[in-house]
Amino acid sequence: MMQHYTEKIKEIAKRLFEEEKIDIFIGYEKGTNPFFPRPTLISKIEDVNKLIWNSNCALNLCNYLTGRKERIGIIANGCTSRSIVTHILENQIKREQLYIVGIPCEGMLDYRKIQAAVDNKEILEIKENEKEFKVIGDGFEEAFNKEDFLQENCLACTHPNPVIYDEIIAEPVSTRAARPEYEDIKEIEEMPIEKRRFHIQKLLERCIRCYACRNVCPLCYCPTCFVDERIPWFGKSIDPTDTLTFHILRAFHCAGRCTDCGACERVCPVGIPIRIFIKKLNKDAFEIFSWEAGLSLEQKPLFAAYKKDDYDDFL
Amino acid sequence: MYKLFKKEDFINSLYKIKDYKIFVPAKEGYYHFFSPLEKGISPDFSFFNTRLSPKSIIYPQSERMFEFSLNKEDPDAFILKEAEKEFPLQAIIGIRPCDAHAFQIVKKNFDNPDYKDPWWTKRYENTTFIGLGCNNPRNTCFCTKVGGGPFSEIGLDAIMYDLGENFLIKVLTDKGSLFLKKIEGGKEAEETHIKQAEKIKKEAEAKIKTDIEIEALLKKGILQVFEADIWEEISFPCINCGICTYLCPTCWCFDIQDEVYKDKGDRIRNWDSCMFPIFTLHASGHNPRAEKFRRVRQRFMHKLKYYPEKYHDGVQCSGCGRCIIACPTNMDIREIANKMSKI
Amino acid sequence: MNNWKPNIVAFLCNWCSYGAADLAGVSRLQYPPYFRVIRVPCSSRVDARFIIAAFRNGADAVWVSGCHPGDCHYIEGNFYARRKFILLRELLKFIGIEPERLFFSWISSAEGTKFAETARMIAEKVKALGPSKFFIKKRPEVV
Amino acid sequence: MQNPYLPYPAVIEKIIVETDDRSLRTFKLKFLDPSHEQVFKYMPGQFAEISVPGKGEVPIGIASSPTEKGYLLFTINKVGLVTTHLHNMKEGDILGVRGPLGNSYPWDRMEGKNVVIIGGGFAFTTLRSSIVYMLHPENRPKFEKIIVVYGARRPGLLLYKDELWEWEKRNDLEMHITVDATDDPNWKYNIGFVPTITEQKVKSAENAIAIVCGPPIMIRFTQPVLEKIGFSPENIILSLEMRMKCGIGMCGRCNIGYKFVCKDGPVFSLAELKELPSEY
Repeated sequence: MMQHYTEKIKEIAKRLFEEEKIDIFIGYEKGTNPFFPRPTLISKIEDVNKLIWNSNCALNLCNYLTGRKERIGIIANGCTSRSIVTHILENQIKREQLYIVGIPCEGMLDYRKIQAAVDNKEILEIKENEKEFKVIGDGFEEAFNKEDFLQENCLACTHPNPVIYDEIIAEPVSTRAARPEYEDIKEIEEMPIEKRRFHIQKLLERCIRCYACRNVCPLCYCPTCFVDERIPWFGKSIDPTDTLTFHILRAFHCAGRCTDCGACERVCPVGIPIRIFIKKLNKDAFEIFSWEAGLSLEQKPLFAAYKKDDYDDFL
Repeated sequence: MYKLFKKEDFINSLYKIKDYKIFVPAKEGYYHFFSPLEKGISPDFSFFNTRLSPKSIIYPQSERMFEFSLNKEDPDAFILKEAEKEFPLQAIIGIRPCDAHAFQIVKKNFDNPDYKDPWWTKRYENTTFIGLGCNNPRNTCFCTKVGGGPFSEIGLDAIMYDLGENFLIKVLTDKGSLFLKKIEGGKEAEETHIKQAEKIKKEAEAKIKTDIEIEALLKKGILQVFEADIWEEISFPCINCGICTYLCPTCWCFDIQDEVYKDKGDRIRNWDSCMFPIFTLHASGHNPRAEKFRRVRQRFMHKLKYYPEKYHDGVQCSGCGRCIIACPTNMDIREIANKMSKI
Repeated sequence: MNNWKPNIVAFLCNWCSYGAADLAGVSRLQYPPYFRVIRVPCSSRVDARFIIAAFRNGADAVWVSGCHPGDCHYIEGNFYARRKFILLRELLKFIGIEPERLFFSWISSAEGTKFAETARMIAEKVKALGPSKFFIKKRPEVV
Repeated sequence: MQNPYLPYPAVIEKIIVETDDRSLRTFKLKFLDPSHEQVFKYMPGQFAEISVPGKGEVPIGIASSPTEKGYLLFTINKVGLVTTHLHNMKEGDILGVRGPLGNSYPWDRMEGKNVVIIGGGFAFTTLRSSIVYMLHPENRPKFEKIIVVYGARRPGLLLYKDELWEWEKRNDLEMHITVDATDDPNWKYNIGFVPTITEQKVKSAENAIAIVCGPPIMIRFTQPVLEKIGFSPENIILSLEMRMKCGIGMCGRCNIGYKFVCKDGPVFSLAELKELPSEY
């Protein structure tokens, strides 16, 4: 099935170049790390054969659209397409610039779970088919079910099919969950306050402030991020209070905009489950305002709109 | 001088050492980190390598350099004083040869004829490096291509060979022998052990097959590589985060920031990254490296061209492969080095 | 009764709540002197960074007050603010800031009494809670 | 061994507002500990990090000449976090000076030569230091002719005005002061851009070295003029500005190619710059 997707993407890209509908095509190419296929920009028709698609293409390609002027072909699964909707609503890219190749998504593999399953042996190659994938390394091969190794956000994905596209490369897949579930967030919410503070402080302890979670996120495109303002809002050292300040303020900047693609959690070099903050905001946005980000170009984002009878329990 | 230790004896006696602060590789969550040896921390010497390099043991990510008072009444208000801190004797047990080699590369920056960085040099001098050779280098390792090797002794005070149940320890320096006197239970090694170790070393070296054209690259002119039209394409995937520079054992760039709380102030040194735009942003708004491709070019030019040009001692990379493993967009230094050497 | 005096930062919208504070003063209504008032053009001008900066600098509580939804001098300012504050309040509670340290209210410039009562209520709650000890940035905890 | 990051405490003795828009002030600093002055041996062209506790450090060219004992002069442009705070400081306040840093102008190579000094805008600080140094009786004989071209956008933006008028009267140096434009009827000196005035006043490159300091645009237009007159790249000396933190070649940010502007510079000859990547 993955092989089928890859061929389809190449075909479409080739056609788009031939019909001169696009100047560039943004997708993935095979790199040297099977868990992190390399985002790539194809500008010549002969390079379309480099394009691939597999269950590790988990970075949100919308991140590469900000401010581009060309006509762009881009592949987009559910969460990426929703980020593209948000990008268009926030005037970072125009709809007419884009030719979106929709991909019904089966969910992305969690490389940390896979590494743990093979006791951290080096994996050189991954082959996959419909339901299974096989990891190959020096002197060992092992097969697993995709279902057992999906990323957290993919397990509870409510919109695997692209919400916006010019062409879709396969039949839409069935949705995993009718409505988003936030059990892990409820669990933290119900912790007594001291335990919750300790849980969050322990969780952020290893953060090295490399800002990969911010730089991989398509929502974070401010020319001068609040992190880099000349008169800073928080200190630059790895002081725990400053690290916590960064993460909650960054999460709050994504409130009502995050499509839970999981890229931030995937790139964290020390494996922090960093999504709990933004997932808490997504939970409240859904439960209080029944809001999910990036579902339609007609709907203004959460904080850019209001209803007179919005929930209001203020004094 | 070789000594042989039963693994359990070696590990148990580590707990008994009092006058050294011991760092060992320990698993926490998905990754290994060098952690201080205390109750509850069990060293795992069957690890591949730690996720973060051991550089933070000598060169902490955030360090208080100076303190000062901002209270006008104080006699020495506004005058900076070096922050009081001790530099205890410490030992890193199980450091991989590539990371030890990295400290020698970084030493050229922090300990040079013109200036010595007081904090880095003091901590470095008080640290004993007990290396653990790599029986199974990986595909992302290329230490042999940059002047090192799975059993290289550069920057080590002793090197351990993992012979299965035993560690064969080859003492290399006085610092090493001084430390090893603290470990009980060692006995003289026999010829067979040393032969076995040699065999393991040869096999390990043969396992490193990755091709990276360092010699060809060193011959190329700096301007030639700088002005090549490869950089826009190479830099496209990069998201300019700090993962590669913060995980890299040979990256040393830093930032200095002042912080004030009420009338007490601190001057703090933090790690910094050439990947961040504000690294070179002038107060006037001018930024010599404003575009992403310039920053990506700077990183690889510094490691593979500027450092060799300045110190004439090989590249500023020890081949540990952390940046290849951790980069979210698969910027592979080996591929980029080969592109640079073929322009 | 301990004589500890809480330090409460109050962001008051210029057109309504700031007026209500004036009215309370003019009408000699009594309320505790623990409030540091910051006048803002509209409640929606209060940014998450302001509230977090207040807690980081040691505020024992933060109170944001604006015009009643529908009466905003800028027509829709407080409508936007309302959504923002609900999510922010939940997030700050989630990370460990006690709920009784963050108050949002709508008080028009005619409601001097409501202002004084709300101020007294907030002061009481905060005094009961005691000084804030969490999420305060002191000297950096570094080597 | 002195910690290279520890500044010497100094007190602000005097603050002079240099320009009509108050964006540049000259600070006269005095070391609190006289022994520090002995250690602080510098030559014109070098800079120092001015340390403002609580705000940070800023690299500023030393405007005083080593021949002026007992104090240091720094002319600071109000542009960033630290410099803005500096402009709010008062006489008597304490701050720190760290240095001297970087290399200086090539004084040994300049001996026995004609020295052409070309300055623009507020980049006249280390050039003032050089002129005062050269005009000192012990040093003047070491140099042949001294020609100075210094310009600013308008008269109110010229630095060290009193000294300029004095130098203009002296016969042991050729002082050409210019402004891009002025509507002041009794403006006695040149009107015109620095490169244009340079072309008119600097006749030959014979046995001469030129030092050029100013905004990038001025340098871009002055360089071809000097080359046309006959200055070879080795004899065109520039002083560059880069974002800096440590000032001692360790923090890695102020590099041009493999050279650090703080340690291998800030003074470079055009010949040296031509061999380095053009990214500054």
